[in-house]
Amino acid sequence: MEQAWLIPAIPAAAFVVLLIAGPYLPRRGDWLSIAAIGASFVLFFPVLFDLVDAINADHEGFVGGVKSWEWISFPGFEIDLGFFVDEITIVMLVVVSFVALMVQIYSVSYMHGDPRYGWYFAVMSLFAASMLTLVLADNLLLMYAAWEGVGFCSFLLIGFWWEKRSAAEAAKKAFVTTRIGDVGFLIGIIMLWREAGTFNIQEIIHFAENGGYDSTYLTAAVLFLFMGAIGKSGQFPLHVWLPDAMEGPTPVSALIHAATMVVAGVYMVARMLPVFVAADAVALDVVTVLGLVTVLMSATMGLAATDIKRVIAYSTLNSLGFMFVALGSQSVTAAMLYLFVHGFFKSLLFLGAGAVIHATEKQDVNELGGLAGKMPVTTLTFLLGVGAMVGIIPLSGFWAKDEVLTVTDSEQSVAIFALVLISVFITALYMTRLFILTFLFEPKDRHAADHAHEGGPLLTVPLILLAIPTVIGGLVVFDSVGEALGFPGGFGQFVWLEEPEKYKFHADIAVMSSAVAVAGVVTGWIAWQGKAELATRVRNAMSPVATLLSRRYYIDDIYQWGINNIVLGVSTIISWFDRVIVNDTGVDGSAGLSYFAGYEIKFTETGRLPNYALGIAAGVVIIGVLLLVFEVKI
Amino acid sequence: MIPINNFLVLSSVLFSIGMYGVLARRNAVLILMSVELMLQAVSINFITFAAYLDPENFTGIIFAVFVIVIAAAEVGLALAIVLRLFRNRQTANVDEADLMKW
Amino acid sequence: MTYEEVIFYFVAALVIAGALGVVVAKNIIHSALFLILALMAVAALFILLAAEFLAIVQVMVYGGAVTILILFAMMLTRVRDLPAPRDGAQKPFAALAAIAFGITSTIAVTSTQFPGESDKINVIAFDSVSDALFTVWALPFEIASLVLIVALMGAIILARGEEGE
Amino acid sequence: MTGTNLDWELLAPEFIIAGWALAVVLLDLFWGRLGKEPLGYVAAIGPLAAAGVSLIWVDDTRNFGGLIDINDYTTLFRVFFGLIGGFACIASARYVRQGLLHPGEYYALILMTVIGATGMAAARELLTAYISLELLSFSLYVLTSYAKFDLRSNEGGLKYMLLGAFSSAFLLYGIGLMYGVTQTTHYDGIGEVLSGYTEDIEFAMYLGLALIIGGLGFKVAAVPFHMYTPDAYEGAPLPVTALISAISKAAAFALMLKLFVQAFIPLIDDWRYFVAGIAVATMALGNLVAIQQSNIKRLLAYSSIGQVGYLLLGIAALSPESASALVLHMVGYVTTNLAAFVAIIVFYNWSGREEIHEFRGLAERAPYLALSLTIALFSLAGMPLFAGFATKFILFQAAAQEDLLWLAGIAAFFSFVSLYYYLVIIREMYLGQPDETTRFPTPWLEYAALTVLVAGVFFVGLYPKPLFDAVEDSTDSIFPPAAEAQSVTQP
Amino acid sequence: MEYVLLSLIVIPIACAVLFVLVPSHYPQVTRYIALTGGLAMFTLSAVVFFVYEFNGGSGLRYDLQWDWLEDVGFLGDHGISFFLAVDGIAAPLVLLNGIVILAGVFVSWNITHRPKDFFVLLFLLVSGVYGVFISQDLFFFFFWYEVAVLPMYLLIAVWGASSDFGTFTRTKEYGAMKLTMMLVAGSVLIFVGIFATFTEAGLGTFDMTELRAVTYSEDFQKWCFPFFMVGFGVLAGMWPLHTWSPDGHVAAPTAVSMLHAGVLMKLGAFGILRVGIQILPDGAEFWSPVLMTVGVTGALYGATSALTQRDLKYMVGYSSVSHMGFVLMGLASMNTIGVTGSVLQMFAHGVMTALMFTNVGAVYDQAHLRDMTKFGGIARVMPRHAAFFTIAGLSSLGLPGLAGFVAEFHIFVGLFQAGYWWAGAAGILAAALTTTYITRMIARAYFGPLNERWEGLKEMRIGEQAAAALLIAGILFMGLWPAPFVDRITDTVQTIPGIG
Repeated sequence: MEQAWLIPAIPAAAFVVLLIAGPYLPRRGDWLSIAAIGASFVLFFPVLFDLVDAINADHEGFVGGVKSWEWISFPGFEIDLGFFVDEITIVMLVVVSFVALMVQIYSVSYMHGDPRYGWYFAVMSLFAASMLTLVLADNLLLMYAAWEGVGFCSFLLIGFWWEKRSAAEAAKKAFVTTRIGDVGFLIGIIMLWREAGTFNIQEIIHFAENGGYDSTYLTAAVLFLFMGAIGKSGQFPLHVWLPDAMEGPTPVSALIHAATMVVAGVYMVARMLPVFVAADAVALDVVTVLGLVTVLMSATMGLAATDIKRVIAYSTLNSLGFMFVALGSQSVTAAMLYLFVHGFFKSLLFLGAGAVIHATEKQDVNELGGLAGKMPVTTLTFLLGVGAMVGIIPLSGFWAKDEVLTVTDSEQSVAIFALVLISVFITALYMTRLFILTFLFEPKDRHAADHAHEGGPLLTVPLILLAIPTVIGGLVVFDSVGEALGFPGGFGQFVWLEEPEKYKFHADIAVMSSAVAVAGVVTGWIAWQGKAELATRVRNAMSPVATLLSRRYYIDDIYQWGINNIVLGVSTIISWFDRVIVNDTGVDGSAGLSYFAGYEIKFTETGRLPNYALGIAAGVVIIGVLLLVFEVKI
Repeated sequence: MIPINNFLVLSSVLFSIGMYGVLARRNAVLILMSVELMLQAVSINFITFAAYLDPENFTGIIFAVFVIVIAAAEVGLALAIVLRLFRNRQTANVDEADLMKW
Repeated sequence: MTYEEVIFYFVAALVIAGALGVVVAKNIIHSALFLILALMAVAALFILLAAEFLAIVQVMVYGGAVTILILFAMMLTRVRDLPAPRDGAQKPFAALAAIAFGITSTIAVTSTQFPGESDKINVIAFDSVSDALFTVWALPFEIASLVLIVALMGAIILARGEEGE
Repeated sequence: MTGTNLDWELLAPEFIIAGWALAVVLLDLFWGRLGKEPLGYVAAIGPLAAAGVSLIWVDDTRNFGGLIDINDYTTLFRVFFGLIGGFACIASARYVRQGLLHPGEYYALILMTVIGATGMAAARELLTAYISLELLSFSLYVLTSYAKFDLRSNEGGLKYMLLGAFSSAFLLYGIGLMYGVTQTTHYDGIGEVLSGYTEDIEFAMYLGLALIIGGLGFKVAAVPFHMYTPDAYEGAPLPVTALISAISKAAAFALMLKLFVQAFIPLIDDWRYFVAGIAVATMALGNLVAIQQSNIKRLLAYSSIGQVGYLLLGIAALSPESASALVLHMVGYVTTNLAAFVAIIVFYNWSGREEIHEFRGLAERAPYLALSLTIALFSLAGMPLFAGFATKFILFQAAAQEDLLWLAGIAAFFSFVSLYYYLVIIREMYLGQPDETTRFPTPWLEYAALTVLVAGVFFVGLYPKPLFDAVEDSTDSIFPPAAEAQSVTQP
Repeated sequence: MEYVLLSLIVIPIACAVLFVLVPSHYPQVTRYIALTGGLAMFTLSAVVFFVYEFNGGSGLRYDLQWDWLEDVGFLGDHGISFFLAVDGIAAPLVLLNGIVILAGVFVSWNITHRPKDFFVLLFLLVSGVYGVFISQDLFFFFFWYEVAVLPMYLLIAVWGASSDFGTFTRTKEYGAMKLTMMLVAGSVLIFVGIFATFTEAGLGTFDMTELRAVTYSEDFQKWCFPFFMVGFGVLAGMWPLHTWSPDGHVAAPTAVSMLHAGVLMKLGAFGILRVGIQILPDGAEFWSPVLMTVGVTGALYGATSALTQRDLKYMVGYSSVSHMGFVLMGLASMNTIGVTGSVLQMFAHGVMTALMFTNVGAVYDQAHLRDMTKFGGIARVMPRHAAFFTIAGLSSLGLPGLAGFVAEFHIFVGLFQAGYWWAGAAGILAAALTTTYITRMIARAYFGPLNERWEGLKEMRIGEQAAAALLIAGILFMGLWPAPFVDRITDTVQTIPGIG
């Protein structure tokens, strides 16, 4: 258990080896990267068992440091690098290590033949190391460090094919946008530190729960903290980078932009939720509202998107919003449950999409279709993923969505609940659309469809392995399942905020949501079946709305306009100011003034002797007169 | 008895006249003559002070001797330079010697 | 007013007249002649001050050497052939400076009570002057001789015509 | 003045120089075969020997006839002026061969300036000081106009001479008034009277003071008495320009310092701010106008005016500390300036050019020359490693000690301004493309002199302790014992 | 051990003398001397840094004091002494200088235009920098300070490059002249401050340890501190006196830019700390809001300006202004964490900006162009170069694990602790702006399709790679294991009165 630090350390070591020796290793070292993440995944189990043992031994809950090193220390300031494992960590840990393993295995085939194949695995290792550090960090600073680390890996991987201009731009956009959120995150961290005197998460929580912070101050601090989550987890208004991030290789999208990195924000808020609770209510309201806005916005945008990966990206945003709504409702259980299952089914969807792209080299749904027959495994697993996303019982997504709806119903107003329900409908609608357009009916591009075929086992096995938790993952809500696995109970018994949440099946909500979801699926089927005549008609009838959606509510355009005209405008003005006013006027001007003064004064030197003599005489007379006037004491 | 101030005032007037001459005239020789007037004023001053106030050491007298000597030498040397100027540019007018300025 | 004073004012008038003549005369030869007048008058003043030795020096050095030198120089520079040099625009400033200095210095000397001031002009013996000059002041005397040598050397070098002139 | 000691042997160095001057003239006259150039090197022996001989009186305190002090102050300046004279002769040699007539007299006049300058520094009495000053000035008038057929030399000499006479008249009038109120021309006598002055003598005293400041201001080239300087510098033959900038300025300051310390220090509160004002005007004008110059001699003339402003700082802040700082800076400055001039002379001898833009590419044609000149210019600008930094720092600090921090600040500012025009020259040398690429020949003797001077610049800049000790001994010797005792108690 | 410090100053000067003596037709000999000297300095710097002993107390180690001028003029015992010592603040900066000069020698390997003169001036500059860091005497502090500034003019004007930006031009002469003049103008103020301090203390000594022990009147501190603040601030690139810096960098040759931005600008901030804050703590306290304001302004202003710069050197130059703004902010926080961060930032910025200039120089040497919009995709032909530049950029934008983060984080924490909320927030925002221009530069110049024009570009020379590797080692060292730095710095900072 104390060796939990090995979990991130192994991939980190792999990264260093790959970076230095990668080009000289057989197969450019992909096996090393996979072996490293595999080792991490394996190491997850002893950690889990230790934790479970600890919980079983003491039902008061488990709180404990695993290992920590002093990094910086002087009186008044200490930073330790420490690792910490609790139930929330475990949930995240399993998602990260498992999905990472799957994705890396998948990548061996997917990335085969890429000129930067070795580099890809090196960065993947670095990402794994950073992400695992983020998960295990016992203090906010280390978390922040890892947070930036994953952001940087994301930058590198989005821009993996940097020869494409769009990839380069997307990488930049992603990095910069998340950094904006990180501004707030860092401010929040320092604000929390300032009063508590520590970066340790548990100590801060303890401090906050004991009322150590002034509540307004704390509210401000947690809202800043939340900014980090907004950036990282793509919440409105910083969601713009995630769809563009699909420029990266698809396995990357699956790992980073679906299962792991983007949920870091959720994870962080979940970790810090006691602090959020201790702050004014407005803090959690902000979380809820922004989550909800994101949910609705992304769901509607998903309706209009045509790129297969972008649609899934919108669905990711959608899911993330869902998690924040759960967190806003003070339910760690619901949020983490959703996070848990989402990691599996979303990466499944991405990998499925990747398989499609791999097979057809197309990713616009308008050019796909009719692949069901050619790629049965992909189609089937993809369908499972879609089902989970839509929330079809008994797939994992259903249970998680049900938890979220339940807490929303109990904690939030009816309006919010209704809006969430509407989003469920829209989700069902566009997921159905996606599936239909991609796999069913006539291929739009026959040539591509003809050449499509199922990938090798390295592609399909991960799909299948991911499909398993997608199907059954949700069952962890049941106490009996949990107990069977050796846990004290179901998910709610395992991960909770104030007291264990025993899973109760709310039939009314389940029925309601299932009905809405099915309605969505059916509507979608009707609209997009065959030649999608209904959908086309609706689109034509509501073309302004369609345009609005396909232009992503113009938010990107507004930002772009703002950057071009305001930020760069200010920058241009300042550069101009710097050169013309500060430098040419202020600096050169004062130099010029001296120069000019010298130029004027030099004409006193007329070259004529009598003038010189006059100078001497005047000087003497003036000194004499002044001396007499000032010094003679009469 | 002549009050000491008579001599001193005369000297200062003479000095001022000489000064005017230096400042107002353009001919090098005239300027030189004006300087001589100033030096005469200086001599008067020295001798006056020596005669009225310092009969034991009479430094002023000695000083006046040297002033006269130096003044004479000055005239000689300055005229040589003026002559040189005239040879080189056919003028003794100091205004026109403004090759170097600024 | 004692007779000495009368003589003083007379001589002083000559000095001033001569000096003014030097600085205002249009013709440079006239200026030179006025200079002689002024110098001789000053020599007379020296006699009034009981400094006969200096009066003699004055007459010999100035009346003899200096004025002759000046006249020679004027002839050599053929001042007659040249247009009369105009007095430039600086004249008012020159007058201003001179008057300012005159007033200042006059006020200064008249407002001053020189220590040990007496109306008596002390006669300083010829021989004591020469004694002092060759004993106490021997060093300045030596240096003055160097000054004269330098002036002489300089005058010769600068004034003498060179080959090709 | 009974019992006056006239120990003529005390004046041995001056006799040596005077005799040597005569010998040089005669040598030139009777042994023309020696040639113009070697004559310069021969002439240099005189002042150098005199400098050596004067070391006999180190730590001695005697005087000659009450007129001349033979103490450390005198010894310092004897050595200093002797060295300047020697270097001037060496630096002149080639130049004289190329462009001047009458070499014997030329060197004799240089030697005369050394005597005059020494007299100014050594005098403890105004008459001697005045006569020495005239000896120096007369020699320089002649030397300035020495290039007989050069209109500029002629013009410079004329201006220098006539204005010099004019300002001498002011100086003399001032001395006369001072004599009137004190009945003595001895510095210490004047100081004694002034320290207990009454209202009776105030008017004449202050007017005399103003006139003396004016007269000496001309000799040191302080604004507004400076105007002849650029013309005289530009007109004079190059080695003479070097000599004027070095010896005339140093001697005038030596005189001024001693006079002010011994005679006028009781009135320090009265004249301090006038001198400070003149100092400000001087450094402002000198440095600002120097930026505008295109002729290197004229530029150095203005830069030397600027330097005078700094030196006046030491007078304005008169105290035992600032006096030694003043002399230290003066020595450093003169050494540096001589180095700069020697470099320029070498350049001129070879190329016959003296415009700044004509220094283009010197670094490629004569690297050592360019390097030396660069070092000298940086030192003039007050950059470290070189003399200028250390001595300026000490001088300005000395002024700041006397509540003249603002003045020190202004001085530092203008010293910064001066960097600009020095850099302009350096830029020409290192950045410009030379018109021709031929290398300069190496004039060994001049380079040796230059090396000695540059070494001096480094020495003063890096280890000023010996020099500063010597300077302090010398300035201590001019301060009245009371002031000296006071200075000991001060930290 | 004290002779190590002495040799830090002596070695570069000795090398400079050797360069002068080597005939100019043996450039290779010159280079190897430079390399030997660089290695020696690097080694000794590392020794100084690592063998630093902790003892709190006076904060000085390895002191060596030789009287230079004493008991003359206004000077008393130890009036001016050649007093060398390191303390915790100086130790990292000495290391920095060692790293940068060695890297500078590597980078300058291929200088063909008068290499001898170049190395003479470069080493002279280095000796000045060392002198400033280890002098404990105010006179020599200032002495070496000026020595460090002095060679800049020629280094830039002779070996630099003029640029035409279409709407305006910046010649190397202009850049060099402006740089020199502005820096010397700053030293005028320092000059005045030193005079005033010395006079006020009335001890007759320039020994800073003694000057620090004096309690100066509050009024004096208040009027005197700005002289040091602004005077040193010029060299620290303090807004609005920073314009010499970008223009100077644009004109300067690579190694000079490296030393200049990497080390020389630190002298300014170091001076504010060493002279300003340590001697006049009350004055610093009084003026800290002003210092804070200009620091924040500089940080934001520099970052914003860098956003639209197309010239790589301008971008790096403005980023230096921005980062030096952080340094000033840290100093102005007047608490241990902030000041520690400030010193850390000096080191971090030093290695990072030197690395950036190494890279810019490498590409400029081949392409003779620095306009990033004209490049594109050159990561393909110069992958290592791209990687190095990216690392520098990441450090600059404060990516954890690299030096920049450690430093900036300390500064921000210090600011928040001191109650400068707005400044802390603005600083973090400036770091975000840094991200923007760094990624923009990377996306523009290195990513995207390869412009055919640049297909002929080759990877950086081996010397440049060595330099980059060395600098990256510095970045990683501090980024991953900052404790040695922090321990040394706080060892001294905590003893400074007035710093809470």
